[in-house]
Amino acid sequence: MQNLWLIPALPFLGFLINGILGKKLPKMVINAVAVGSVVLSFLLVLNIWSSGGDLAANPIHQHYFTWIQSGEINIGWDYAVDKLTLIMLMVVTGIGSLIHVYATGYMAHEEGYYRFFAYLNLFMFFMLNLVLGGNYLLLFVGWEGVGLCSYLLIGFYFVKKSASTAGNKAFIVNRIGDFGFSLAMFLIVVNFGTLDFTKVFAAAPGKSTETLTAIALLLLLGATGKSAQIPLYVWLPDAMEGPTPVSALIHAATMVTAGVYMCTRSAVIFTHAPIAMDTVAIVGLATAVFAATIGLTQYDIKKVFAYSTVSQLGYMFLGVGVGAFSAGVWHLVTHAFFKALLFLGAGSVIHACHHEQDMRHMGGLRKYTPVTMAVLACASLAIAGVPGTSGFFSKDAILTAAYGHAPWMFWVGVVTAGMTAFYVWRAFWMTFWGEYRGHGHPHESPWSMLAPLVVLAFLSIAGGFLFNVPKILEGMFPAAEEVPGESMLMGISIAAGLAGIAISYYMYVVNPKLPQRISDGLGGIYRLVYDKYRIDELYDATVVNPVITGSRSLLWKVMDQGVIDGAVNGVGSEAQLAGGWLKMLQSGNIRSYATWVVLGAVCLLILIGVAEGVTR
Amino acid sequence: MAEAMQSINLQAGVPISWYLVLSAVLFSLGVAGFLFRKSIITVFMCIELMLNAVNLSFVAFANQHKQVSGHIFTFFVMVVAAAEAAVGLAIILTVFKNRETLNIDEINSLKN
Amino acid sequence: MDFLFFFLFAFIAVACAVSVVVQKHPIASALSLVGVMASIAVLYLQLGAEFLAMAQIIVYAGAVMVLFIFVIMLLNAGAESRSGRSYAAQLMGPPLLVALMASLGFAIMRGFPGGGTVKFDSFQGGTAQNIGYALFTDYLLPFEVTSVLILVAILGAIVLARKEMD
Amino acid sequence: MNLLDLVIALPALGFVLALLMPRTQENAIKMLALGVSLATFVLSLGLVNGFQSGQTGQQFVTDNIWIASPEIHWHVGIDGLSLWLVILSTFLTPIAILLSWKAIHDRAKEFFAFVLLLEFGLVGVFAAWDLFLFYVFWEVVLVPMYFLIGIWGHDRRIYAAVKFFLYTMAGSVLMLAGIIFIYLRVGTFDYVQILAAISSGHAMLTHTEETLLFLAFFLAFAIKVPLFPLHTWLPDAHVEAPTAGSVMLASVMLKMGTYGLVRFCLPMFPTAARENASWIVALAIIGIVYGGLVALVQPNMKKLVAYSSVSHLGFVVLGIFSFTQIGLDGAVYQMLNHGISTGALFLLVGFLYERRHSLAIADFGGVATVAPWLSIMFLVTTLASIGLPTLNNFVGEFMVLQGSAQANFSWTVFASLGVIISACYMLWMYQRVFFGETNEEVKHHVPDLSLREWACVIPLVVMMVWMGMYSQSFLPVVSEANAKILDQSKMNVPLRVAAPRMTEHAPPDLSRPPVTAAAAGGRADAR
Repeated sequence: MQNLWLIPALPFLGFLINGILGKKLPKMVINAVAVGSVVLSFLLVLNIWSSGGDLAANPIHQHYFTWIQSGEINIGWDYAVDKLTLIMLMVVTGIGSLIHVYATGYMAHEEGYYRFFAYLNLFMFFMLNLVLGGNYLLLFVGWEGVGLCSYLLIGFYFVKKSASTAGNKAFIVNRIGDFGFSLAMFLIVVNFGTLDFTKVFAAAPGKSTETLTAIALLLLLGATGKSAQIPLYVWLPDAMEGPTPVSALIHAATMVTAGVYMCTRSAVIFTHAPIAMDTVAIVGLATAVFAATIGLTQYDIKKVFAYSTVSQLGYMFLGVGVGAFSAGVWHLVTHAFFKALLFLGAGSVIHACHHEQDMRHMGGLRKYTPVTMAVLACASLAIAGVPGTSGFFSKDAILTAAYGHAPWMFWVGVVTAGMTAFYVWRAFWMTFWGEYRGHGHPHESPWSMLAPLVVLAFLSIAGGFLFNVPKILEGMFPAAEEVPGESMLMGISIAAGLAGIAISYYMYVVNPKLPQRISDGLGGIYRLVYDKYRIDELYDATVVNPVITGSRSLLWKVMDQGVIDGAVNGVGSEAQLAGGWLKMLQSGNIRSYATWVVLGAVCLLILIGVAEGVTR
Repeated sequence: MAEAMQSINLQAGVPISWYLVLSAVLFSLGVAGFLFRKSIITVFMCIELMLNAVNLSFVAFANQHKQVSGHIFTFFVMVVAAAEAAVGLAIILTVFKNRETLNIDEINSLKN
Repeated sequence: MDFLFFFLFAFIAVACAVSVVVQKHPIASALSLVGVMASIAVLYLQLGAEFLAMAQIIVYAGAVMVLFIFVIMLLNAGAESRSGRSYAAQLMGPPLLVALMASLGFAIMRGFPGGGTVKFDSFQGGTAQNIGYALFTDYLLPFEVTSVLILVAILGAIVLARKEMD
Repeated sequence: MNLLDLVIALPALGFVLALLMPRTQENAIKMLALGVSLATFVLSLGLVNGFQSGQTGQQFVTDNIWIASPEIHWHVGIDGLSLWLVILSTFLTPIAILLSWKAIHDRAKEFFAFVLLLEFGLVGVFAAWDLFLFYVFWEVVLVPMYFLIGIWGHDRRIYAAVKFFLYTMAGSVLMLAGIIFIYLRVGTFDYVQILAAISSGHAMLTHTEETLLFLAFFLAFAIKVPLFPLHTWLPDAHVEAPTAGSVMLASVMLKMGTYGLVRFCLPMFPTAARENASWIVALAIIGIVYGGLVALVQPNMKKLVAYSSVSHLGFVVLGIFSFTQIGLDGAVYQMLNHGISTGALFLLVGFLYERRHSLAIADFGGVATVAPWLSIMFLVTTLASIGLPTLNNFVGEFMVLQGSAQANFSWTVFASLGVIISACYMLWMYQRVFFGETNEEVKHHVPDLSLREWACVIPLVVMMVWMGMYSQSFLPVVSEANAKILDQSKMNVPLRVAAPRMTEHAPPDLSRPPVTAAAAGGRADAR
């Protein structure tokens, strides 16, 4: 496979065509360009998958041109493919293709159809850049680029203020993460003199632990931004303002997992920095629990899944943090399947209910949308970790590794797994069981939307067998420690998942009055959780508002206009005072001026005379 | 001064400095006219007077150094004076047309 | 003889110059100025500048002064009005003039204590031939530039004096 | 008379021609100005073509005596540092002319003449190799800009113009004093000879003299840049200036300051530059953060962009005084980037002003609905300005921050905050102007881009992408020139450790034992 550049170039071409000419093109052409370019990329990836058997020994590395060159620092536009990249490529292009197909149906009646697909293709371009990049800077290109597309797509309905605000929030919070990422890059260059993955990783073991810890922690800051971890997770729930296919593709399956990919990619650095590893694990675990509790209380179906995404990403970080990199990536892949499916299914539900997102106005949809219900059931089983489904394998791998690292992490993870199963199934029951509580007549979605769902449903169930990631990645990462009593741990986590499902069934189908009583009983705590712990308000009060009011009143009005300008104008008014006296001389009368000239001439003459006298 | 007067030989000719003194006197008179007269035309004539005074000193120096350069300078001054007279008088005409006055004290738009 | 000549025309020149300054009517000033110029022309002759003497008569006393008189008559300029004042000129003018004259005189006396003397016919370098030779060899470029200057002056005068500015 | 002389002379010629044309022929004057500036641009491309990389020192040199006593030369030439700045000037002038096509109604003749005069001065500043000639061009630039602001500006134009003039004059007078001092000491205004004299020790500057001279030059340049506490003239000047004035001011004129720092302050006063680097960098970083924070709360688009310039140019100064190859390269590249992207921002803000006759952000909203292409172009420019990879500013900012990280990592940490803040203020403004409901005024008065406006925007956008994607078209010659300047500025200073250690947070080692010895030696020789 010689032309790696074609893989991102094709969606980029699609972006150019649809972006520039899209307004005048018929929908058929737009579809063909948008979907076709991504599917072609997918085929190219498949080609590598099938032909490049020995990637572990001979990773593909292609250099196209020098991007930045100064002194001894040389950063090229390089694409590289190894096993890890290949898995990411499969996920990105594969799920990307499915979601593109889905979107042709979902977005059919939207204004700015071409714009949507142009953005989507641009996203594919940047995402592929992210995973293909052969050095940190190129990864960063994709990293920022997907952030841009996320911004554009969240703010797709830009007339709505909440949408554009959510877009801004996403971009800016990501920027804070990127601040860490870029600092990490600077440190890498200072210490390694290069950003190429191969060179950096080859040299990393020889560097001091402090250096590597600093780099790893800064990288982690970057990852928390992109992958919505504590403390920078706040943008992701708001990002649900975007169209649902976007939520599925960007905010569930691909972009948000970039942080996990980046940490996995930097495994060498992380493994040599134990403190950073522990931090990753704790951040991941904390996020998983924290987001899961919020997920328990939400009524907006997309918000539920959004918090679920945050929580699942926390799992992946937990996996990375405890050293089970391949398990983290495995969960990344399976999560991409079932979470994309959850979102797309949710999209189908929303579509069916005439753009209603509140689950309290749904219910009983199993009669109207049987296919959607079936596929969502698959996804919900997978995320709950029911044995045999894809989610089971990856989640179990992570939890086992966590037990090997520190048993308390395992127990927290199990509780989270239970909560996950509970809130996902809660959403399922509220949507499909009971009586329809909404308006209008719900209707099943067109086949262009359902077909991708079916494919994804298959993958959600069977993905664990089809993509045995730890086996594929064998040898890339240090092997996880053997954990005694593995089957018992497995049993515990399965039990937690099943318990979650059962409780949700009891609370929302058997005894629907119960949840209300529980929430009333909890009172203030429930409100706090329902309001997402008021973290947004906290950030507003401690960071955003002080910065804005401080900048306005202190820096601008006092400092800039008061102190600095005041000082300058003070000098100016002194000069004006002196000028006032001198102004008297400027009478405008020629004869007065002439008198001054004569005075000057006489003075000069006398001066010359004095000078003469002195010299003689 | 008195010593200088005594040392003058009447047969030797007029001392060069006398010409210069005459030039200085004429120049000062020109300045006086410039300062005290109010008619713009008279002021202008006083300028010509000053130029002539300076010319006289040029020619006197040329005589002393027996060189023609001083004459050339005077020649150029004349040329410039002629040009200046033409432009200056045209300006006076325009000013008069606009302001209806020749009194320089009333032509003070340099201020403000 | 030279002395007599010098004193006579110096006296005329100074007298006419005083007249230029003190006459109230511009036309009288102008005529007095002609007198100054004519007497200076005579002094030029004495200094051996025959070409300049003629030029002085023709250009100054002739052309320039005629121009002045034209303008005076065109504008029908009468005796100057008494309005307007310049405190600076009135207060500082007289002492300044005295100081100017004193310092000039001092400079001349100090700078040329002995000096040379001037006799009629003592210098014959000022003929038209000599001047012409100098003008067209050493001073060719300034001379040519002068023509541009005059052209500009003519154009400027025309533009300024045109009836309507548009 | 080589190509460079021609590039300098052509705008001057155009200036004279424009003045000679009758003022009624407005269109002919515009065409003339556009034609001359385009021709200059095309000629200047010849400079790129003929520029020999790999040669140190300046090229396209003309060195004739201009004024005999004191001996001042018409000594012009370009090296890798000035090459792109010259191109930037010639590139932006036609755009500035084109964008004023409809906006300027009264005194069009003088306006376009002044723009050409401005170009003349700018190209001259970057090409001059004689200190006095440099000073002359430096002041030549001041005059047309003063009038552009003062005559064609908005309501408070006189205040802004005078403020602009006084600030810059205050600095440049000190510089003139410095130039004269150097002349008296070295006996020439020729920069090459001065550098030679200084590096060989013949100039015999004492430590105090060198510091004072450095400060004199530095102040002039820092005001122009403008560095943090000296920046308050900039927002006023920008807000009041006509669009073309803002574009030229932000894009090219501010670069005169940073160019001067690199060209003169570093090589001529290496010791003083290094000794004073720490507080200058501190000011630069304060400027980065401060400019960003103040920009955040501006209610006026032009003021916002102006404060963002303060922030961006802080990066340039930071890169210069990091004294690293990559930092200096990045600083120079950032000058060009800022010229392109901020120029484009002012241009687009100008377009909005022409439509809505307001600069207040609050008067807009929902522009994206009625003028999609305008919004897209604005978005691209915004993204370039906040340093999105693949667009130009990213490359420059990355290099600058990398350079400062090599000098002192804590600098980078603080300066990087500016990158976050820039996203905040630009996107917030973008949201308020372009997104949301379209108000009635906007709906009726804001059409999409016209053909002429496209012609202004497209070259800039193309450059943003080009410079962001393929910096190798520009950087190699810059690197060569900077390597030489760094070399000159290393004189008398102990070489710093080549591979910096990450853990050290102390300022770079600035002790300078060899200086006094070398200077004293030089003095002894001379006597």
